[in-house]
Amino acid sequence: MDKSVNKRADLIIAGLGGQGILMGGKLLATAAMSLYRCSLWLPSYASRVRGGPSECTVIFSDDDIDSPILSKAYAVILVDPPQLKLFEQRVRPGGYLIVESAGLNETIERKDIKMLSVPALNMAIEMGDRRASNMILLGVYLGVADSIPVPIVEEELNRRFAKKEKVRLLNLSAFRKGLEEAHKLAA
Amino acid sequence: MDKSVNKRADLIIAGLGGQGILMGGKLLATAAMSLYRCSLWLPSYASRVRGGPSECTVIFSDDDIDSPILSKAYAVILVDPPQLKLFEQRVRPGGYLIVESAGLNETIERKDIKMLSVPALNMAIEMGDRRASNMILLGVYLGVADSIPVPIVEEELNRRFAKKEKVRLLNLSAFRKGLEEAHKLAA
Amino acid sequence: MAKGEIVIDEMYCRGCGYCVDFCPKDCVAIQEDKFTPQGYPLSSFVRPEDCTACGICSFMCPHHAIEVYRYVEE
Amino acid sequence: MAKGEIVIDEMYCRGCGYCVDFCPKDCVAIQEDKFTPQGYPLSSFVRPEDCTACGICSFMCPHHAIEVYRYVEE
Amino acid sequence: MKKELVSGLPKLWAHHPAERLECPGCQYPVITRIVYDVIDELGVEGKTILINSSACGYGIVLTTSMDAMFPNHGQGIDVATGVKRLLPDCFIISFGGDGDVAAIGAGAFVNAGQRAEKYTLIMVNNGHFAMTGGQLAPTTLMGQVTTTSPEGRGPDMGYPARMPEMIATVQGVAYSARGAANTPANFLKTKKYVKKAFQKQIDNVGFSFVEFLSACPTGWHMTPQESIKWVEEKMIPALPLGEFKDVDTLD
Amino acid sequence: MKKELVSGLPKLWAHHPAERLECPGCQYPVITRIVYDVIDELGVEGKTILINSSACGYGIVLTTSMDAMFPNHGQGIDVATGVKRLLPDCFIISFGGDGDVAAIGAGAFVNAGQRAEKYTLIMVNNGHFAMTGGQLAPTTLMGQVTTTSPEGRGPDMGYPARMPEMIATVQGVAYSARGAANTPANFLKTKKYVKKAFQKQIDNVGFSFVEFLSACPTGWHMTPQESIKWVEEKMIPALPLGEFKDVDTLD
Amino acid sequence: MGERLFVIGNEAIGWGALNAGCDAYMGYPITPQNETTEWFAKEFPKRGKVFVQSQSEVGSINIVFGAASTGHRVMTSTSGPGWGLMQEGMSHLANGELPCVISLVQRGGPGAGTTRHGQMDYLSATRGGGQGGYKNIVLTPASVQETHDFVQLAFYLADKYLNPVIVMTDGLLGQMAEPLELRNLDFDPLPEKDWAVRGRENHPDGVRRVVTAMQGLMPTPPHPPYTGFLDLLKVLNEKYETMKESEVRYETYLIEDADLIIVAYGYTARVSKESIKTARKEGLKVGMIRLQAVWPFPYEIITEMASKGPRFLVVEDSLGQLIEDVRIGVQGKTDMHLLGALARHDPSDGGMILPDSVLNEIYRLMK
Amino acid sequence: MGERLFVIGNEAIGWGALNAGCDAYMGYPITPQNETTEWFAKEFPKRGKVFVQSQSEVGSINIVFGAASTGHRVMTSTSGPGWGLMQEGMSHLANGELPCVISLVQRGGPGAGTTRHGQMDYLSATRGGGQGGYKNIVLTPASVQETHDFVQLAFYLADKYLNPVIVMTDGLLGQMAEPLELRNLDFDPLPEKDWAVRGRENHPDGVRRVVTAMQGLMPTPPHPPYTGFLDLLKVLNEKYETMKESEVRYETYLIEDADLIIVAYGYTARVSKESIKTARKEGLKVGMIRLQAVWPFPYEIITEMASKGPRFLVVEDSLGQLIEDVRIGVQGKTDMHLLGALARHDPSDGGMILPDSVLNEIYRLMK
Ligand SMILES: Cc1ncc(C[n+]2csc(CCOP(=O)(O)OP(=O)(O)O)c2C)c(N)n1
Ligand SMILES: Cc1ncc(C[n+]2csc(CCOP(=O)(O)OP(=O)(O)O)c2C)c(N)n1
Ligand code: SF4
Ligand code: SF4
Ligand code: SF4
Ligand code: SF4
Ligand code: SF4
Ligand code: SF4
Ligand SMILES: [Mg+2]
Ligand SMILES: [Mg+2]
Repeated sequence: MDKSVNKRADLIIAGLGGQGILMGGKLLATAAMSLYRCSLWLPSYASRVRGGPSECTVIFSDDDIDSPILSKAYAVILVDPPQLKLFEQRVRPGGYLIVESAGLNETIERKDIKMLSVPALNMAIEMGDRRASNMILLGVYLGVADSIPVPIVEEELNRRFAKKEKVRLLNLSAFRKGLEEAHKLAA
Repeated sequence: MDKSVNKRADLIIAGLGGQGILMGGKLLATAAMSLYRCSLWLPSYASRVRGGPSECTVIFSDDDIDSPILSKAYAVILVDPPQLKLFEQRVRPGGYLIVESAGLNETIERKDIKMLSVPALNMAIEMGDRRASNMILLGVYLGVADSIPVPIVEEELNRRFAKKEKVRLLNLSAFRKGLEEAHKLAA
Repeated sequence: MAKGEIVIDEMYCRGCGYCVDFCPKDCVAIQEDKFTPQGYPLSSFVRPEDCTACGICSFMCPHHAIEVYRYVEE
Repeated sequence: MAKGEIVIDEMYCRGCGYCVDFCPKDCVAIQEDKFTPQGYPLSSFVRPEDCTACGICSFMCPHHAIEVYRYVEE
Repeated sequence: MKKELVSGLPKLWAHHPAERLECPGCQYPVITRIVYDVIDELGVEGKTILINSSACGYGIVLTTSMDAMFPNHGQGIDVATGVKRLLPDCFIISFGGDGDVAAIGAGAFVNAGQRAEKYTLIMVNNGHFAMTGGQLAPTTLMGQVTTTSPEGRGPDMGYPARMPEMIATVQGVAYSARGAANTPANFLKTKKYVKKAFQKQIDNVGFSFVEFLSACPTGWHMTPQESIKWVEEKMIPALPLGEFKDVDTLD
Repeated sequence: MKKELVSGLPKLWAHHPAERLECPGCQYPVITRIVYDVIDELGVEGKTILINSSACGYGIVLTTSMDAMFPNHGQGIDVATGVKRLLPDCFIISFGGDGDVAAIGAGAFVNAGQRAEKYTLIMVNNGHFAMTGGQLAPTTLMGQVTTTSPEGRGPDMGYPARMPEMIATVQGVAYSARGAANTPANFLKTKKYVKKAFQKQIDNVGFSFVEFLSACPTGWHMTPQESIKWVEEKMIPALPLGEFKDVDTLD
Repeated sequence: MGERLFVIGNEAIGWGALNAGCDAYMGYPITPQNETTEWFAKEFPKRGKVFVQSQSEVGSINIVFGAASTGHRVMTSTSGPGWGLMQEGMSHLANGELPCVISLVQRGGPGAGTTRHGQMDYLSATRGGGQGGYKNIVLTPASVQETHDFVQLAFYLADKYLNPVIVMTDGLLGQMAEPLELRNLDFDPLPEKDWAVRGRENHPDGVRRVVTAMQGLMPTPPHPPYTGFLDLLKVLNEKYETMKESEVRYETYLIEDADLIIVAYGYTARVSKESIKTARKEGLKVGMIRLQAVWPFPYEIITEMASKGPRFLVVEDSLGQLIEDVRIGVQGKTDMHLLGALARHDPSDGGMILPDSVLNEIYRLMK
Repeated sequence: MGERLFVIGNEAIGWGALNAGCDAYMGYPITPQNETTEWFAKEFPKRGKVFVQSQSEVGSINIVFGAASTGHRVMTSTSGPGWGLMQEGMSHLANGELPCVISLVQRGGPGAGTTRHGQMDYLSATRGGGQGGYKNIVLTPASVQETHDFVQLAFYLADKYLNPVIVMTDGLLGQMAEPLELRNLDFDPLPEKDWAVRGRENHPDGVRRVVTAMQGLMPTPPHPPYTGFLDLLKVLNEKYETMKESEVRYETYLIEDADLIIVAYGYTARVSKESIKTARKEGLKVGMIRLQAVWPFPYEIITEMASKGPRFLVVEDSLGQLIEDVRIGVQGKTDMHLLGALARHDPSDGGMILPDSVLNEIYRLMK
């Protein structure tokens, strides 16, 4: 989804509380601010369940963003594979469903969307910290959606973790791994 | 105001808090219960002023009593003479304004109502207790209005003060003094 | 000999009798036949000769009806 | 000699480690490579021989994951 | 011979005789006198704001020439917090009734103490809800007849609240005492308590609190004399006078 | 060799693993275990009604097989009064959080004590408002960082509430204590406190109250081990364990 | 015919509750309803019933929550500021579907306002003044007898719908004495309160009961085992719709031929009726719709009459609250006028809307 | 252009208050508005401003009463049950004519309901949920920027009218992040707060000031020296009428040629706009009136449009509250429909009204 064409990008990141979902979305939305006139991040989590379902919506656009809620998005990043069937329905035709492959033992039925299964957890564990998997998935998303130029995202990432050098480096390389992975998958 | 003719009687008793106004009215209204289909007593007092203006409305009727509030009544008993001008307006044409004479130094302008000035306070002091003055005025009212047969009122009076013999006797004789006074005044 | 005197304001006095109760010198009394304009019994300074101007009647008076004066040599 | 034994329910254990901390006989340990189905580290009964069946690990376990049994002579 | 005024109308009392509504023998104006005199002695009149949410004490709002507030029943404590936080240099006195402080305002009371709010609360304890017609208050004595304890307060209605004792256990409280004016001596002692409480505020130490046992002849259906006797013989034994806390620092 | 169960799932615990939501190392279920075990020992399960208005303690409603209520934050005390007054033969335990009891419910708390309500209140003190994201509570320790005391609690925010000490001054209170489960010994001591408190209710003496210092690793951003240490090294010195009142009659 | 007493409206509330089999009252004093609290303090303990003087109205309503959860008939009463304090709890009662009765004796507002009468809590009482959009039936008697009767009706409706019911009078009706015939009204039988907490051993099925203020955790009859918040909303919505259909209550007086229809409730309805009688004697065709319940509101009769042409006059002792509902009913089909609190006869808080004022307004509009 | 931040709505409330010169915040935590309380805890003390964490929402609103009496700009924020608890105090603030701002982040109700979004406090907020019939302006922003701007506006209006002003959002708008431009809005100059208590020595005229919650004892400008309760009512009534005339706020979107007009505010207005755009692309003539204030309510534009014939669709996340106002405006002149909380997409409390649902309703009504 090239900005110059559509002037709007949107995605949903979904999973369980504690998987870094809200943070990942907010990072993208903040990065988008310098590029798009409008940017929006909407978290949603089951309030009474720790570690329960959690998702966030990210939209950036040069037009006004009307509904903060998406029935469907161009891309869905799903960190919790058991919810596959649910989120298969939330992708717009032609869009992407980016799924963590660890624990994924189904596949989608729709033909009008692309599913990318990413072994992000394994990759993160290899990198030394399972918590980096969300950044890998974010990288995959940007790799296929191209909605924000990579340097801008990296800049925001550096800004956000400026005070925690180790975390910054980890996340940065995870993000880049994700981008690479995207290019592999796209190929 | 003969019951058989009008089937309704009403009066306002007005004065200051502590002058036995509310009690006097309630006594009449209760007595009226056995005779009239409907009976109503409505107190009204300035809530934030001890000893401030106080009044009550008493209505008895064989018809429904609609408004519990009277713009004007057939009779007004005024225990606090300085309020004369105010209450002159609250008497219906042909009705009575029964006023305590101690402290009364005005008279009314209206010709269509009768004012009865009663030295109830002095009479009561003579009887040994200034607090009996309200019963005297009540007696005067009943003497001129004849809205409830005297025995019925006396019965209620006896009932109400059944446990305080001295007070009962005092009030009873004050009430009778008032009746006498009414006949004198009427004559 | 009186060391001072008190003035009772009949506009304020409500006849509670505290001044009578608390005056250590019994200088104040409620007189049955005196009333304030509002009809309350009115207290009176009945034995001025013993007053020590101690102020008690004044500060114990809930209705601030009493002024106490001390005589001072000139 | 073991006076009893404990059973850790992996459905309930949340890996807090209190059983490890409070067992007076060091019979329990969290093993780095064991996880509950929910992904929490799982504690294990590692030195059964010293267990006195005192019950501490069980009642200090917030998640009620441990059952303690005492051996009784028949 | 020259005459010198020893005592009279409190200096800070504004003349509104028409609106002085307390019943004959009511001791509300006695604690008012104490407070006004101490404010005067401390010279803080110009920066004082009086807050009154005690029902029968609304006369305070009418008779003072100082800035004043009359919030609803139960709210004088929180309202005082709001005023003092915004005007830390002002001198804030909040008056509450016993119903006010021990019943509806008890949560505000405890928490003002816990937050160490820097003002003074005076609770006028007349042992019941006077303004609304004499109902039971948490402070009502055992056996005392009120309109909601027509047979007298029994143990099924609990026991009299002892607010100064209770609040003394709270760390944010700098001063806590109970006074009365059943005798001239107790009047003077209470005045000392009030002055100390005010000084804690001036020194910015913490929350300060004085309970005042106040005769209510009308509500108690007594003569003024009987009511003073009741304070002496019934209230004081159950609610002893004295200071329960007096510290110069809260740590 | 035969095996005999020494300790396991509390008998009165209903199996709802999917809904057991406390964080790893949270001590809420520890006080629940104590309460359930004592109810079991006293044999009053069938007439018990559990009321929980402590936020992170809503698990209690989900995990008990006894009658239960979950009123809103701050209301578990008054609600317990209503239940007990109508069902005097039932056995009523009300759980509150520290925010619940010491902040929003403080007025209800003091007045339940003043009215000598005949039930037991357990306050689970984790030093902050856990459920809403870790804000300052009246119980928060000096210097403790919360989301509304980001620089740590300073004296301008008052001082930690000491509820058992405070309520012990109230005549209608039969029992008041503070326990913890930072060690097995303290666990057992707390269990004794809870049992005594329940006995006061059974004997119809008066209001009974136990505070429980409860580790909250998630809210405190600590490992479970660090949280137990915090209870030991920070909470207990400021809020000493022990009994503050224990009487068999209120007069 | 039952015993006949001469009592004030605030006492009639107590007698009505007694005759409804009310088990417990919890309340906090506030003028002008103190006689109600005092009545219960005097009459309930000696009958072995529960009286609790709470520490505040927040206390009252939460104690009611607890007491109502046990399945007993319970009530509280209040006025003005106390009513304000009860709003949170009212909403919890609605959420928990707990039957109870609240008697609201209106005084003048806003704020502490006055301790005298007023009709200024209409919108708060009918619109769910607290959070979250609940509904409750609001009965509005206009006499001492009706007060007594409506309290009984209120208990019945509360149990029928598992919902709080308000009996709304005002300081004037509360302080006014009239003869009261003590009588037990007949209502349809009600189901057992199987949902109430009582201790598990007291449930025939041995299954626990749960009452919450949050949402349907109650897997007990008649509460469905909600699977989520939306289920609760559906259940409540359905209940509210049933109440709207079934519990409309009003009385008409000479509206058939009327050129002017007065809409009023409580004391102003009585005042208005007197004025209508006077006006009718002079040939002025005035009628009245007297509301006996203000929620649910009888929009239909208003709309029906409005389309026939007569003008409407709302008489209420407020700055205009009931008129909002009349406006909804009238649908702009005819003229609407308000005779409100600004028409009081006296600047003090003793001011009332007098029959003369209503009559003059009738003249103004019709002559 | 001011600094640009990416913040959630609950934080924008804080920034708006800061830019309005707010001096003090007092509040009690409650989801979903905790970020507001936390923002003030973090940002105010370090700027020398006052932050008080109260012991409850009753505490919050009464501390606001005290703080507002000093003439400073003060605010609180809350949600659901906390809003219920504030009702008594809201009425006192109105009585005392004390300016202040309350931010109300709506959640689902009734009772404790859910900690998520909802639009279920509409009637409570617009009808004076507490006792005695007061009124307050209720601003309803629909974006992070508008939230910030409306908080500033709210402070201005509060001071202008000496009245509490509510800024009403919901859990969704509160949790949502958007870019925020920090900017100071320009408003007309306001008079000195000569009426505030400050200690007598701080008043130029040396005359004391008095603030009450009962009635006009305040012989200080601009408060008239009321001679009685009726005077207070007159003053308030006049003020409320002025607000009704002057403070109506709404935005129209493609209503001129519309066959269907949606009425909505807050998040559902944004959702609806998206659906309208989609529908328009398909040639369906749908428009919208987006309410920026819900009290006073723009009855006139509704009535005007209704008489032209288009049908109305109210989209609100409740069982039907805003629709009452629309009904008053529509006057039965045209069809009216509700797409309410029962149309949420999910049975959990995460359920929302989605653009698709609105679109389907548009189709249903127009196709
Ligand atoms: C919220 C609320 N509840 C009740 C009242 C009614 N009310 C006014 S004063 C009062 C009690 C007064 O008792 P106390 O505080 O002891 O003061 P006293 O009249 O005895 O001086 C009550 C219950 C009110 N004004 N507001
Ligand atoms: C009237 C009201 N105000 C605020 C809230 C929000 N709230 C829910 S739980 C809670 C505090 C919880 O703290 P605590 O009582 O200590 O329990 P914990 O979560 O720490 O166990 C608050 C403020 C509410 N539900 N109702
Ligand atoms: S104490 Fe005061 S009011 Fe009482 S009698 Fe003496 S002078 Fe009068
Ligand atoms: S000043 Fe002292 S001695 Fe003199 S009258 Fe008063 S109380 Fe008595
Ligand atoms: S205490 Fe319980 S939950 Fe914690 S590690 Fe041990 S068994 Fe697991
Ligand atoms: S029962 Fe005692 S000894 Fe055995 S494992 Fe548990 S704590 Fe250790
Ligand atoms: S009722 Fe009691 S407290 Fe109130 S003014 Fe009269 S004596 Fe004083
Ligand atoms: S947040 Fe704290 S109190 Fe709440 S469940 Fe987690 S650990 Fe327990
Ligand atoms: Mg009192
Ligand atoms: Mg807590």
